[in-house]
Amino acid sequence: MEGKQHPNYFLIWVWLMVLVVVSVVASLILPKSLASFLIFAVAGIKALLVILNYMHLKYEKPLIYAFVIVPLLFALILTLLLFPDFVFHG
Amino acid sequence: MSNILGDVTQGTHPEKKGFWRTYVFSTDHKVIAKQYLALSLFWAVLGGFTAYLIRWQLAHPETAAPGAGWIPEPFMYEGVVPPEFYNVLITMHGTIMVFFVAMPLLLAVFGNYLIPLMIGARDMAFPRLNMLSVWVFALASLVLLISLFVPGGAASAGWTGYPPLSARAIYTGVNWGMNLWIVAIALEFAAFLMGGINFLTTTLNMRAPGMTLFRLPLIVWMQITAGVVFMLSVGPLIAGAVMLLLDRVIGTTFYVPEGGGQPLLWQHLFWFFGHPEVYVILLPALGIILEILPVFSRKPIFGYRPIIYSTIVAGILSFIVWAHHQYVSGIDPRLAMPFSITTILISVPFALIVFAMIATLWKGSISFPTPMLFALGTLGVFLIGGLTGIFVGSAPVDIYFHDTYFVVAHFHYTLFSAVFFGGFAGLYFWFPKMFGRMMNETLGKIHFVLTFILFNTTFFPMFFLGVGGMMRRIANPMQYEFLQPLQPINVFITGSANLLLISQGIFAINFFWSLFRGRIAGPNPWQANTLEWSTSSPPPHENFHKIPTVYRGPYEYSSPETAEDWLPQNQLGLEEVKK
Amino acid sequence: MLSWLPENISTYGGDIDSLMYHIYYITGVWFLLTYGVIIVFLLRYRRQEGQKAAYVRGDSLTQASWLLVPLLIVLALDLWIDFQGSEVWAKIKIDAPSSDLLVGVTGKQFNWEIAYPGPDGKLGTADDLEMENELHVPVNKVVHVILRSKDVIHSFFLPNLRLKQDVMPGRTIEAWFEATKPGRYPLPCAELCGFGHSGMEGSLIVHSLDEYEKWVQKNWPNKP
Amino acid sequence: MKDALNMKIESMTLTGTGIPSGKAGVWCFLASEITVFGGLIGSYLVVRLGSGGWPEASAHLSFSLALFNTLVLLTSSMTMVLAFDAVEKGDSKKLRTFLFLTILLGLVFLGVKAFEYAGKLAHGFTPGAGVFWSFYYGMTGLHALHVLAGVIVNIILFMEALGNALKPNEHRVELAGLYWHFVDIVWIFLFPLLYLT
Ligand code: HEA
Ligand code: HEA
Ligand code: CUA
Ligand SMILES: [Cu+2]
Repeated sequence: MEGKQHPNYFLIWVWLMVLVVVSVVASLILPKSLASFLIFAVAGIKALLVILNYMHLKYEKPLIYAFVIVPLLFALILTLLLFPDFVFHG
Repeated sequence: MSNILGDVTQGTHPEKKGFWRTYVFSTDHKVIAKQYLALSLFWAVLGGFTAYLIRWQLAHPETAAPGAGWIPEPFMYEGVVPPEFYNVLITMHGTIMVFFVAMPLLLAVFGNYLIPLMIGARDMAFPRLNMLSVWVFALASLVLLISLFVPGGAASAGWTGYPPLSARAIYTGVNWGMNLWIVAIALEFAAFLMGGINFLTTTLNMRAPGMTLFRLPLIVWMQITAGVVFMLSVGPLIAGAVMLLLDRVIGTTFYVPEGGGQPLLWQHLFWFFGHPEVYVILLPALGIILEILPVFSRKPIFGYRPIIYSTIVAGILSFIVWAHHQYVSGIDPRLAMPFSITTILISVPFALIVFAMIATLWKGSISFPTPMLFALGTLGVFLIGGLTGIFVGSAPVDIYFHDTYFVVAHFHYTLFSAVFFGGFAGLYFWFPKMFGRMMNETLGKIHFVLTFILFNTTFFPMFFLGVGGMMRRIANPMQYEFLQPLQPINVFITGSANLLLISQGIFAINFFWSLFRGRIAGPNPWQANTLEWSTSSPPPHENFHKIPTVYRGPYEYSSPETAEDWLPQNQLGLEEVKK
Repeated sequence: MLSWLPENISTYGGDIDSLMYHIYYITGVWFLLTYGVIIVFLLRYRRQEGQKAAYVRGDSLTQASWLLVPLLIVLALDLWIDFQGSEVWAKIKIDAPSSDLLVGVTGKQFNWEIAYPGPDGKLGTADDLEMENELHVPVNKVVHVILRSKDVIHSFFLPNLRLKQDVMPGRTIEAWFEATKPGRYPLPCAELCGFGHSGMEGSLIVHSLDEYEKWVQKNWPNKP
Repeated sequence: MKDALNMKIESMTLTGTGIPSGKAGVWCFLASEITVFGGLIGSYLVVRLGSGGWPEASAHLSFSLALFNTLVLLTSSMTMVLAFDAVEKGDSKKLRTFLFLTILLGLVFLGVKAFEYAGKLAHGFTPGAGVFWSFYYGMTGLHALHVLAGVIVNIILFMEALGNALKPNEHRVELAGLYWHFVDIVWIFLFPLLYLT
């Protein structure tokens, strides 16, 4: 491990817990569309927290970022191009 | 098992091992490549046999195929192919040829054998994972073989396995055969995922000193691009295959419209993988000819870097063309046009590679031993395949050509050129390295001439069939009045195909004869530059006595730096000596 | 090669055919060019005693332009093909003309079920007529076909009309054509649909207008 | 001759990326796992958005069990990373404790999942009950298999840690951790996709 930097693992966990509560509360009290938006935003943040801190992506070289971003991009392209056939069809 | 991810640095092996550890459970990439070679040649024979039965049935429907009388009843009736077995035959033919011949031969054999040698490494980054890969592939082979013999028959929904036909046993009568087919393919994917991870990590991390990325031989670039493309495209299909298997086994309704499922979804997932897959097969073959052309024209590759960039561009583009297989399948018509545009644009990077190959010949000093002949054959045949891809790539034209023999001709021109012309080129070229002996030149030349001519007489007429409207995957063209006038072509094709099959016997003879009787090759029979030629033939365990240091790119032929017309990558040149 | 095409009897078939010819000429020229150049190079530069190959790596821009210029031509031709293709595609698939006649075609293992709406012009009403494998239409009329499937995917293929459309279970897909010549034409299934796929075939019968009137009279004698 | 040390020196002179091979390999594997779940989730999204009417079906899912499982899995990610932390600090006692906890949490997750499945099946919500249920079983099932695989890997590491056999291969705790966190991230998305919206 370069430099022995460490995130505070426990603090991250606390944040994760808080965010779970946020999304649960949102799903209970907010109107549907707003809630969905918030919930997925929160899920994204949770994923980022885990990947950056627990998976130490923060400390990795750009190549490893590519290992994450490129497949996500392709999966996204696939999903988007599926929309016309399954979502917008008559 | 637990040590799969151990580095090679921890996995030094003692020199002496028993028979089992040396030839069967070996972690040596060279042995693994040969194991893959044996498996893929086994499957090539079986794939060729299915082609024979297919062709016989098409030319002489409902008559007994000579030499097939021994196949027992539920499959065939005294040599006659019933329609349900015809569907099994094409399914197995496609599956075998693409997944069990093309992939192992082009990726696993050449990738495994060449990558460590060419980058100057002692082995793969994960030798045990590599061994696991070949054994998972062997397991996949076994499962596919078993699937042929289970009650209900083998998979018969085409190699593309479109649901709902493939999703419910009632539509085909096939039950476990189809399930095992899915399992076999999933295992095959697992094997090649392991291979891909290994190729990429090895190339990233294990290069000899001085071997920068832009000094890698092009075939290594092609192999890792193919590996990356494979790894990124196969995921959705793995998910899709899980869904298909669940549909069949526990009754989910992903693809079954009665339960709200979407048959079209499978097509998207399949082709999202399927199209990149054809480049996974093509790229290593192009890599092979890119290695061979400079050696026998004694000239550097023209445009080394542009070729690399084109390869990467083609790899990326290949992810956004997949729906060209679905123009008429009921996708949103507005979607078809963008896909048609990207499809046709992909000809640009491939055109660059083709032009670069041609420019490499310019002002060369060209000789024509067998590997060169097959390399040129690959180029010539692939050109026809690629150009006819433009026809089917144009959406309106594909309305007519889709699912006709025009497509069958197109993909045999591309696949056969990659797999067999490219594969043979590679085998003739690296056989001396792999087995220490030369293959016979005369037999090789005869083999080439026969294969080249007979291939064209077999598959070129299929374009006419397609233009004439003959559908693919029909067991008996004589059932259609409008196809009956085309039947003489079918008879002609079958005749050629049979001769083509027989002429492969020359290769088999040459292969086995040379294995034991061929002329001793010496380390560098072709006077080539890349690192694999700097060690003995066959290379020792762990490849090099001393890891070579690399001073230059792989294609310095006829360089003004030396009087010779070749300058190996690891040889000190004038500049280095001065220093 | 393209003279093997079956006779075209559809209004838009000609567009597809001429697009095919365009591609044929473009690729044909490239084919001859590349093969020609390869063969010339192979003969001209074959190994000769005492002659060393030129050391050309194609690194400099002037050398690379030998790749780039042809590449630009390829790109231009590609775009040209795309452009023409888009027009034809839009004409066939997107701007369909309004229909003179509606028929329902339902694929099932291993037949085409054809439903005529009858005098009221609507499908799914009492005066519908159902037939197996025979599609009767008048000449020079725009026919819309409502495609469905009862089991697996089939493909509605009319070679002479340059029309092919998969039928997808769970979906309704619409296709259209306008036939220009009376006669009897093949209507095979072009998608593997099981052991009876081979031989799944119907026919398209294009009637002249008065013959069609007779056919209608026969099937709906007391048409209002 | 070439002994381990020699090879080690040699391998250090190799040209490379500076990323340890094991790590590069695992990330490479995860890259293709991303497309597996990406494809699956993408399919789910489009099929769901295209057919409307699923919130009713998803209302039958037991939100509380899933919430509990979410907390379990997130916590297990922390214990896993603490196990890795212990490796770095050379504290093998802590390593064993945290590996054990991670395994335990993984098993709890699987147990709850099994309980949840049993309840659904008992209510007649079989995989064939409609495409929502297909996706429900398909997605959670594939995920559960990944959890199971992770548990097995962790058990192997734990056994080795017990006998102190882990010593030369401690970096594998990090690699197993990468995989485990990835599986956790997948669940982070499955939870809202299936249970919350
Ligand atoms: C190795 C295999 C391989 C390769 C390389 C290709 C390459 C290409 N393929 Fe092919 N294809 C298959 C294997 C392959 N294909 C298979 C197996 C199927 C059928 C699957 C099934 O249904 O069972 C298929 C089917 C298929 C279809 C679907 C047809 C249908 O079912 O209706 C289409 C449609 O667009 C297509 C297009 C292309 C194109 C545009 C290329 C391009 O990549 C070609 C690019 C190359 C060139 C164009 C030549 C070099 C360029 C020049 C010399 C410059 C001059 C060119 C121009 C001006 C255009 N292919
Ligand atoms: C790599 C791919 C590949 C290869 C090489 C071939 C080779 C051949 N194929 Fe095909 N084929 C496919 C891939 C391939 N095929 C696919 C994907 C389909 C679609 C399936 C579907 O519709 O689902 C198809 C479909 C297909 C059809 C259409 C069936 C139909 O739609 O009804 C036909 C019909 O003629 C055909 C014929 C042939 C013939 C005659 C050969 C001949 O060229 C075969 C010649 C045989 C060999 C060259 C092997 C010889 C053996 C060796 C070289 C090893 C010997 C050496 C040692 C033992 C040392 N194939
Ligand atoms: Cu119906 Cu083929
Ligand atoms: Cu394709």
